[in-house]
Amino acid sequence: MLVSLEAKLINRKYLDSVKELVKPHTPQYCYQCAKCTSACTASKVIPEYKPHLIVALTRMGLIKQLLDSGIIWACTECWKCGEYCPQNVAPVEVIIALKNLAVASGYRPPEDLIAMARNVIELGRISPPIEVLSKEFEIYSRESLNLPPLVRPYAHESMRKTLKDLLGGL
Amino acid sequence: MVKVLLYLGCTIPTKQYAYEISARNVLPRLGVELVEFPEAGCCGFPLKGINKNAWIYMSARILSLASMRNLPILALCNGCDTSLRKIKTLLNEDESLRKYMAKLLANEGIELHTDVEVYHVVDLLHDVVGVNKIKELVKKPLTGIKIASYPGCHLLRPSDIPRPEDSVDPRKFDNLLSALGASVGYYPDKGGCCGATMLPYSAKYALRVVAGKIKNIKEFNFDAVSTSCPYCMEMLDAKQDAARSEVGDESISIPVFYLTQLIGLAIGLSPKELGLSLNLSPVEGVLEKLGVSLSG
Amino acid sequence: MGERFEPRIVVFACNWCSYAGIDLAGVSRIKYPHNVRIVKVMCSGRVHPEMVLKALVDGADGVLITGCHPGDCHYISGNYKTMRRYLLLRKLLRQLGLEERVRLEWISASEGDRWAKVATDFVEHIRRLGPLRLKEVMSAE
Amino acid sequence: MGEVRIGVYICHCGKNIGGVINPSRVAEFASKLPNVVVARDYMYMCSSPGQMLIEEDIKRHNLNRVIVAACSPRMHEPTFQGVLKKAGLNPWLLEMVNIREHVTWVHEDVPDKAEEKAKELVYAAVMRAQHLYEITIHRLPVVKSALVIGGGIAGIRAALDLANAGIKVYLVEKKQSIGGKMAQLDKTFPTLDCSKCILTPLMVDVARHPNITIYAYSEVVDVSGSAGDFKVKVRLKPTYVDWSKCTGCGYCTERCPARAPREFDEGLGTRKAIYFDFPQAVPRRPVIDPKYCLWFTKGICRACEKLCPVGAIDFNQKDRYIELNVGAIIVATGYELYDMTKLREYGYGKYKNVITGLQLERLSDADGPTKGKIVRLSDGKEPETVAIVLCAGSRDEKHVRYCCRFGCAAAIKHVYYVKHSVPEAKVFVLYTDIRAFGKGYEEFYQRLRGMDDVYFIRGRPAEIFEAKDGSLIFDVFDSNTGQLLSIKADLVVLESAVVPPKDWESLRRMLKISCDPGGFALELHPKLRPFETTADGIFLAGAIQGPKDIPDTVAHAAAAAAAAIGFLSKGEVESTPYLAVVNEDLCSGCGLCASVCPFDAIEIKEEGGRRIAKVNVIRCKGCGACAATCPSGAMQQNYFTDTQIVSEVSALAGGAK
Repeated sequence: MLVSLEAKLINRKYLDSVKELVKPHTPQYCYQCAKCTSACTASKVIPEYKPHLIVALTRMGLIKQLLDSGIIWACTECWKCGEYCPQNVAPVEVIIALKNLAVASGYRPPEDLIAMARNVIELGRISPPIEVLSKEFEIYSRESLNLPPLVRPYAHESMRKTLKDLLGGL
Repeated sequence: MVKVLLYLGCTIPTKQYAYEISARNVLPRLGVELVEFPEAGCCGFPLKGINKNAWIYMSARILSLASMRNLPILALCNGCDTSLRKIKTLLNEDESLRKYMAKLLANEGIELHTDVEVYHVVDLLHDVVGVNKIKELVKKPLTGIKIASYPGCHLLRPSDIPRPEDSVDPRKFDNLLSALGASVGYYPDKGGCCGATMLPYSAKYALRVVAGKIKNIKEFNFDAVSTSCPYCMEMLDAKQDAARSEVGDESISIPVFYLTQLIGLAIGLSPKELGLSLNLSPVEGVLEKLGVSLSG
Repeated sequence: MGERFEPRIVVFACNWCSYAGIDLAGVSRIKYPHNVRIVKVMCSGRVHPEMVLKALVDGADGVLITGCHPGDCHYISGNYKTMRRYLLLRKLLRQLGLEERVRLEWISASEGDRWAKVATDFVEHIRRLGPLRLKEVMSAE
Repeated sequence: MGEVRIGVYICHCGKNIGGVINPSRVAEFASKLPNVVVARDYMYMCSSPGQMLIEEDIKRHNLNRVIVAACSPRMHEPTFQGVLKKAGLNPWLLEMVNIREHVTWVHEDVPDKAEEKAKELVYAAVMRAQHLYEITIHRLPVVKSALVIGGGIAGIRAALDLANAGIKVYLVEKKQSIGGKMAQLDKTFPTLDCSKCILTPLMVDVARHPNITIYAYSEVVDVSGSAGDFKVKVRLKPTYVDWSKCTGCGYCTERCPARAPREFDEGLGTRKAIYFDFPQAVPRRPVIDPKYCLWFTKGICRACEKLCPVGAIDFNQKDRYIELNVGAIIVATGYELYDMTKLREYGYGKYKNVITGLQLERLSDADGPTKGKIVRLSDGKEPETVAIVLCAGSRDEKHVRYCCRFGCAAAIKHVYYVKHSVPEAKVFVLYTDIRAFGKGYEEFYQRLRGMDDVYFIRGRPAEIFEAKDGSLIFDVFDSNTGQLLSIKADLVVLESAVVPPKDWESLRRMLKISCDPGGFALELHPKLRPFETTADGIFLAGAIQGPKDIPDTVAHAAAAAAAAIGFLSKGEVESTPYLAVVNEDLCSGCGLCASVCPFDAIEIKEEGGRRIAKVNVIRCKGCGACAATCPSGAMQQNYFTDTQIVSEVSALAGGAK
């Protein structure tokens, strides 16, 4: 498919907000050696996931098609790309910025992540304490294991408010 | 004796109980006094994809709460450790970010402070408690068991902030295992990733990551794996069966222990004191070699 | 709101390192505030304390002396002399309450980016201090 | 000089200046300043019509000061000084104003402020120009000899060129033999001639040349004096062999029982404790390595002493020092490989079968540790698969920022080595860009990529791991095919980044020349004067100015030699225009000036019953430290008098009226 580099595709606003979010890393310095993809955990199991391509699309301003695909959520945040990038571009930082941008522009992150975020807002943790099964199918809980009960975080009410503001209308 | 705030994070106190149990029973015996830190919630690590500032805010909160207690933080989870150290660095380097966070926290009566020491179990035991001290306490050495240390990504990277382990050549974890009498060794990609963060995107692919890891370790003839991260444990241990079926390879089977569990076994604690019945991987063989049984 | 205060800053730059470094900022198109005015000398060791005082008296809000990094002086030890002279000058400036107005910085021929940072920082620093107006004070007396 | 008559010229420099500020308005402003007779602007002042314009103005308006506001004086000051000279004016009546590098190139976002700044700079120049005066240049004779530091191909070529031009040359080499890195290479790209076959005849020429004296196993420890008259102290390290007696028969090196790692083989092979660097060594005189010699380590043996037919062994030798007097110095100290253990993700130093390109040269060389067989270092087996990694540490913000300039061509050559030694081997070349820029390089690249089982993969491995059998496994994303490839290789060759030699920094400080951000010697101009330095009489040859391949090194060295020959054959050197000058009426003879002079250029002399400072125009380099120290203002510096500087400072501090 031919991609036309029209003004609406090269969306400077997107690019500028990514640049702002990833400072002091500079995605424009990328020279496509793809060392990031050679290192990438996700690339080894998801062939279409390529950090160097994400950086290339980002610096071209072709961010919309990237966000539409949802591929950015496959990143395991293992930070290998950031560690080895010869130009200090740190693709992982670019990808985190893109995720933020996606959410801010109305894209929906994976449902499990939304659930975690809601729990953090409401309970202060990504999940309530759950009951677990041992190998012998015995059920254990914090109580039965004699672990102290969990309490809400300090100043939970105000934290809840701040977090809701930051995380938007999830 | 070193006194620290026991910072549990999210996964450990809601799901990975074995880590909490073993840490609570083992660490005091090594001279680490654990002080409860119940008012600390999530470090924000899972939120950074949605909003980076939410992540920074949550960690800034923990750092500030800890500095009110005037004690160092002990993070059990790799994710928490990375968050706290990374955000500490960010806030110390970026004046405007610091001002912004200070304002958010001031709304809820918290004064922003970042001058607090952060430890993870691995560097606390290796650098503060010391390998020799641990060696002295060993009653049942893990002789003859070859254990693969699995430090996990966020013990090592990003290396531009202070990390518990060396990013390319992690040694501390192995030094601790050696102190227990176990044999250790090289295997490719020791600093590799368990794939846990990929779970919300795709469980299928995340399971393939962990299957690959276990295959790798088995090729180098290890008897067991040890980790110090609840996410890695969740992937390597709890999801081991699922990973095996996902790739259809029966050889994917290996016992997985928390570092704290292995230390506990070596200093003579019972499986119950270490929550060992909660490990879902086949740990029985190793326990048998050590002459302990799950029920005992 | 009045207009933003635009400080007037005189910079002494040695020919071999600092002047070349400042040129490099130009060649690399690295932007920095326009407030700096460069006076070229062959070596920072040529800068007499009286020249610094003269700049302040005649209307400069700040003075920056720049030279080669220690050990790199084209004339072997000129920058060490500058450093010693600068320390003495600071003592005098302290008594006059002017020590914040004068700085000594090392800029090598390859540090165009560092020069831009030094210039930006110093202009901001002087801007925070506000105008000096020594000239007005002196002429009023 | 009577009435001051100033001409002011504002250059547009095309759009470089004219695109940001309005030069006509600046000229208009200048025309109203004190003693300005004429003020003009022009598109390119440095062009010949531009120069002519000034020259004609000088004559027509009887100008005796000229101000040119244009680019940096570091660029065109000599050009415009030439114009003054041509028009019969002393060149030091010129004043340049830098409105390009210091104004329009850095303030283009605020054009109004830029123009205001340009005007103020011109104003300050006019105020300063009132106090300019004619400066006399003194001329001094030069010593017609040269020192070449470093005996690699650059030093060899420079030394031969100088010597052939009739100049006495001293060649100082820190190792036992001259030859440098080129001697370690098996073959050279793109022609694949045997490296030593083309190098050793030149080494022999150097040894035989009546105008060249080699000081091998020696190092420069002090440099004083100045262009045309340097005094250089050289340390001759103890070789424990009296080279004047030694005939180079080599019997000692054959019979010595002690072995040491062979530096020439990059640590792979071994040599004796008494050794030549390599068989064709020049000079053919061995040295004893006291770190491994049994006499020095255990107090036994002395076999060499007993066996030497001419009694040349001398265990009591100490450091010896000689002093050389030369007119010019050529720096040809070459490069070193970046320490590959720092690129930790590739495991060099940890995995036996990860080697550097230079180590592969040694494996491929018939004189190397494997007699020319390429093998795995872990078990000596022939490799079935070899991976060559380019840009190992180069173009990397965490390691070396710049390109090594020969890794690509070397890698292509290394493909040839492997295929030549093990024809059935598979070779993977992992590149980011193939920069085959030199003459014949692209053709060479084409030839090699046409070979069977040679795979050029556009990608860079991130982490290399060791498999159980000692081979290496890694993943690399190939952007040509869009595939992530998993590769298992028996041998990994790293084409390492290139850095200046470790001991270069101290020599650089002795020579008082600047360095670039990579630490290499800074040339006078990157394009126009790449083999000269800011220090007169000191020239650069080869990779010490920046990484170079052999053809470029040789061209650079020959150019440096030509520049040095030009400098030496002029027969005289000019004093600096920025001389210290004494107003003898004011001088009290206190001697403070002499105490701060770094060049011993000032003496306090008795004259007419009082003490007066006297400046030696040969030694004075024009730093002005004395002028800044003089308590009475008697000591001044040409072109930078107190009055000149203060009038400029005062004008800049007060702003244009």
